[in-house]
Amino acid sequence: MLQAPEITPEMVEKDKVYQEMGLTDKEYDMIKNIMGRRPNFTEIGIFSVMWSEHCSYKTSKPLLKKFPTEGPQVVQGPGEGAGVVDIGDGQGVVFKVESHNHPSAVEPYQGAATGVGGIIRDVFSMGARPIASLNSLRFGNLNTGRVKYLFDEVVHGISGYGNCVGVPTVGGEVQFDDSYEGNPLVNAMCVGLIDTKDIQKGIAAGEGNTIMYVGSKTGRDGIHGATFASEDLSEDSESKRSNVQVGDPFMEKLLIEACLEVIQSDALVGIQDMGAAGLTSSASEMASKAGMGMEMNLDLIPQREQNMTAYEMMLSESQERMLLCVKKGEEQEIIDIFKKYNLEAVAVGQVTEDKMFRLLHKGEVVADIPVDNLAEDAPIFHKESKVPAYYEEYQKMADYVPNVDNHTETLKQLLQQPTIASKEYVYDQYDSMVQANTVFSPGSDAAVVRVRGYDKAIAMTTDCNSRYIYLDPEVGGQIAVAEAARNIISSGAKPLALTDGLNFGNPDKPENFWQMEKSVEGMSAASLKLNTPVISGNVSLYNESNGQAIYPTPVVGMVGLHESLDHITPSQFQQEGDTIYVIGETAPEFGGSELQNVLEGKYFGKAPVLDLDVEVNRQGQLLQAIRDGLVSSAHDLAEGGLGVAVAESLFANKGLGADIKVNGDVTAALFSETQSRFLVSVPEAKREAFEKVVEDAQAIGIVTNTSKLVVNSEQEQVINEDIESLQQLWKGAIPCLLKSKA
Amino acid sequence: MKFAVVVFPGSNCDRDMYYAAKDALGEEADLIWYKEANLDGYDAILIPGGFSYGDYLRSGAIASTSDIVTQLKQQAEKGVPILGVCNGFQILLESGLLPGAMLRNQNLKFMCHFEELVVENNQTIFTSEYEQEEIVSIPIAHNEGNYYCDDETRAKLEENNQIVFTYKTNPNGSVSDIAGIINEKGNVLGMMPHPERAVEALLSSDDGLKLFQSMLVNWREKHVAGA
Amino acid sequence: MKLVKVHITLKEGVLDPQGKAVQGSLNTLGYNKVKEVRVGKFMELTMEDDANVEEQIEEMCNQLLANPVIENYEYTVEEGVTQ
Amino acid sequence: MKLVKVHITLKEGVLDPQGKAVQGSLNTLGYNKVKEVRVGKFMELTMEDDANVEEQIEEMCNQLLANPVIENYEYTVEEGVTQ
Ligand SMILES: Nc1ncnc2c1ncn2[C@@H]1O[C@H](COP(=O)(O)OP(=O)(O)O)[C@@H](O)[C@H]1O
Ligand SMILES: [Mg+2]
Repeated sequence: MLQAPEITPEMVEKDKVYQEMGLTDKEYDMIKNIMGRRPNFTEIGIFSVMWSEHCSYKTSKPLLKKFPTEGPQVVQGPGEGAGVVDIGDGQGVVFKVESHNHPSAVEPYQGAATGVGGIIRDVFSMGARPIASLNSLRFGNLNTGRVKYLFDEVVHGISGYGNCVGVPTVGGEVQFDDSYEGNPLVNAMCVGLIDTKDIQKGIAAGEGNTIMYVGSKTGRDGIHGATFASEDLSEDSESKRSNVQVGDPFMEKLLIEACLEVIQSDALVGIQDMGAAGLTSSASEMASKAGMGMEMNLDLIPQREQNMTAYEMMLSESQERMLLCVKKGEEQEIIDIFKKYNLEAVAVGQVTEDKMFRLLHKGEVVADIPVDNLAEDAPIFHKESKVPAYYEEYQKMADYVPNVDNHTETLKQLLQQPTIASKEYVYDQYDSMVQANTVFSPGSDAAVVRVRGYDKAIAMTTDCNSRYIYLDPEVGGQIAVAEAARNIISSGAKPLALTDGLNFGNPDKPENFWQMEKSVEGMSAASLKLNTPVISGNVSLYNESNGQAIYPTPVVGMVGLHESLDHITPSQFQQEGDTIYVIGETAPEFGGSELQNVLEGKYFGKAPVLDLDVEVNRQGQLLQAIRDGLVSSAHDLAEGGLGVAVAESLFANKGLGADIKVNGDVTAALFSETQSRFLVSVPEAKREAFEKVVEDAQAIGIVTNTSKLVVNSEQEQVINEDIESLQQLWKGAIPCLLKSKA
Repeated sequence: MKFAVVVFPGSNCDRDMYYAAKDALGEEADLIWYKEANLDGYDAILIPGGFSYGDYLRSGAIASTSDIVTQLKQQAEKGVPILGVCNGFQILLESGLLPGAMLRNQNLKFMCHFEELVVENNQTIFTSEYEQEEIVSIPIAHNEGNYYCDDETRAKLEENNQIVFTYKTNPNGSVSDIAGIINEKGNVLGMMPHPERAVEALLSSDDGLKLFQSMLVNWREKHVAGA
Repeated sequence: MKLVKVHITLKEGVLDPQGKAVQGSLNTLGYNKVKEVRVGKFMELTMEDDANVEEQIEEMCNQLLANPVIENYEYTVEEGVTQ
Repeated sequence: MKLVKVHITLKEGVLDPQGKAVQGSLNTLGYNKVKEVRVGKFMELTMEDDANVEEQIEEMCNQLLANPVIENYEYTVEEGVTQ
């Protein structure tokens, strides 16, 4: 029989076993102090995961405090499984984003799949029915076999899991840059709908109440790799080594239905999913949040493998597991509900009053830790921050002036940039329509899902232009939030709140920490101005390969509300004869633009300027015009500028064309990435009213029925191209890259 | 008219089907958990899409061994209309209520988008409200929708007019572009595309509604005096 | 304990999209000697000893493990390790 | 011609949701002697004769046929029928 690891508390200290688990000497001393003795192997393992960045946010907490988190619409801010905003009629929308970057780099299919599964559990553990998923993906450029493999398998994993659980994947974004080559990003977002009276908390309250475990059995999946680093590699250790987490979407689907039934039971006190750090984090957080303690008997934990140690069970990240706190004596009610779904709910412990986290295994106490020190009172560290040299250099550079002589060719090149090209290859693999509420599936600015039975709908989007953030984290952070809001507004909804996925490099490098700090400041300023508080989020640090950090990538997931179904507005032109407007002036701004990348093969210089007051004003006016019924279509101007936006607006409805006239510098007019601009089409009869509501709108042309995009400058015709051929280039770009030999 | 929507573990279009019958069509419908099922007394049975038992082993295979399939067979025998969509179709194939089998899509990828279908037979209780050869826009969402049968079976399907829907442009490699087939008796229809997702213009198409209306019209003709 | 190994293969004549794709990829990777690939399933069942194991396996294959419309099955029974 | 038979199985300890579902279903059907099911893949490759067939197969398994992070592979080479 295998005993608990034969590593004594003395060895933990002397051999610094804790270091291999990611704890520093200083942290070890703090732990020893808290315990009043040397922690044993299991205990130190528990501390190591709870004090990891992922669970404790020890380096990011000081930054996260800067986010505005309040507003009349906020029902639940950061702190629970997911945030909640009010959408009227006693209903709330629950949402959060989560990263699964490192698991996806190792095993892309399962890494992405379990990422989707994890965030869905966060949402239904709040008591909400998951109604939509989105994702935000970053890969290296599609020119090596490995990157193509990662890309294909990540998409496949999202599709395999998301489709099976029956939550439509309605939107997202994919971008490609060399900085992500060894460290792809997989951020998944889930949105749920709830009657606010049903909101659940992850608490273990009430002395003597029962802790129940339900879902998949616990195996040696995803255990901290440190365990066996202290052993010689032998045949034996090879077979014991922790395994890649494998997702079981079928189990998840059963859990969703069962848990949504269970939350209606009065027997339930609290419920939480087992996410990162599995049993350890869910159990200790539930107790700590309730101001209680907890005792669990690990012999009772359903186990998939033989001879599991306490350490292994506590650190396992096996998927599809939930922890419940149930009123003492009412366990049977819960057991019966799960049984209907062929699931077994097992009592594994109880709530105690002593605020200790106590674990029993084979008749012995294997851990006994003051629970608050694991969760609520985990330490915080302030990191050093330093302005990177590259930034100062970029700020001093003269404005980049691109040289374009053939605008048609340039437009074609832009449409084939993987970042701009159609992502149909990706989203065709997602079931975007299950639940039969999807009004706009992927392919529009924001996805739109109606709320069945009400005259309202939810808009959602994920956005983050990490080039701008790399060039200027503060402005770039503002732009990320503003762009997300623009996407929501274009669809006709009012932005409500956002969730963030902060993906950065190693925070111990002061330059990286500076990027974090500045982007968070930028995002905070924009959220405050746009009245979209941050209600949930996720932090993923140490995204580096070969010492090279990724571009700073704080993904913004935003949700908005259509107060009437009549407000839902498509992003593509709808009918011949409509007038095409651009809202907002255009300046020659090419730092970090797609055009710069096409011409120079890299991004440098200053990010585009953003004036938040202008942004707020324009967004408000456009939303007003939409609500007044004056607008046929609205699209934000983003990567590739006006040229790309007009082309994209013509790809949905066959036969339409556009005839536009640009003034001044043609290259700037067509391809500059000046912020706070929209492309709008307005019926002839509504022009006057529209111009009254929207101040900065300039008519630039008309929607035609010629299937051609025609652009004239003050001097000459600069583009006259069949939509069909542009569309083929745009659609074919990604499949074509994937097929080409690496 | 009263519909039963059979829910298996892992079904995920059950509510969609329920709302199509209840809200879009305006008739009665019950969601029925496979274990508790008693299918007596229903005027039609709907088997929804999804991933019963995770689609593990083969889509629909494990569900087809459950007890409720015995009841389904009895109801089919009695002439009760049965519609299986997507995973529902796969279950009907696996349980032998319809001939053939499903293979993985030719490109090995899940695909989800609207497809144009051709109504090949409007003389069924499921399609009488469509025109013959009518082109309808209905979404697909599947990974294993590549319908296969041997030549003999195919000849029989053609001879008996059992091919009800075909794809205008074959997306998945199905034999003879088959999107939906009916049994010889004419009361069991299986199709990969999702008519229940196309019952409202708000969601891009209501071309699927006529399928449910056809069922209603035919039921009324049979059961409602004076209809 | 018995260890039952079941091989499930697509019937001859049934198109195998997965096999075709694997062959295509292998050829693209430069493995030109590969002329055909067929992909099937391989299952290992651990069963308690029983007089009529073989009979049960036949039944299980027919009832669930294989689909006779498109698949063939074969199996072997070995002595397994008793835990 | 050579007929190469490749067995791909999940590594020990890796969760096999498919196997679990199949086992559950077999048990429900009354096959209570079935204690565990693991589902893997079985591939048959027809290859032209070549001096270094084995080497190529190893490579193909590592590169494409198996996912070394979670799967093991085994193979046999037989004389195949020349068509
Ligand atoms: N990973 C993805 N998953 C789902 N949909 C995606 C994904 N990537 C892109 N899309 C969809 O493709 C469309 C275009 O994406 P993108 O170019 O990022 O749009 P925008 O610039 O308007 O934010 C959007 O509708 C988006 O939802
Ligand atoms: Mg956009």
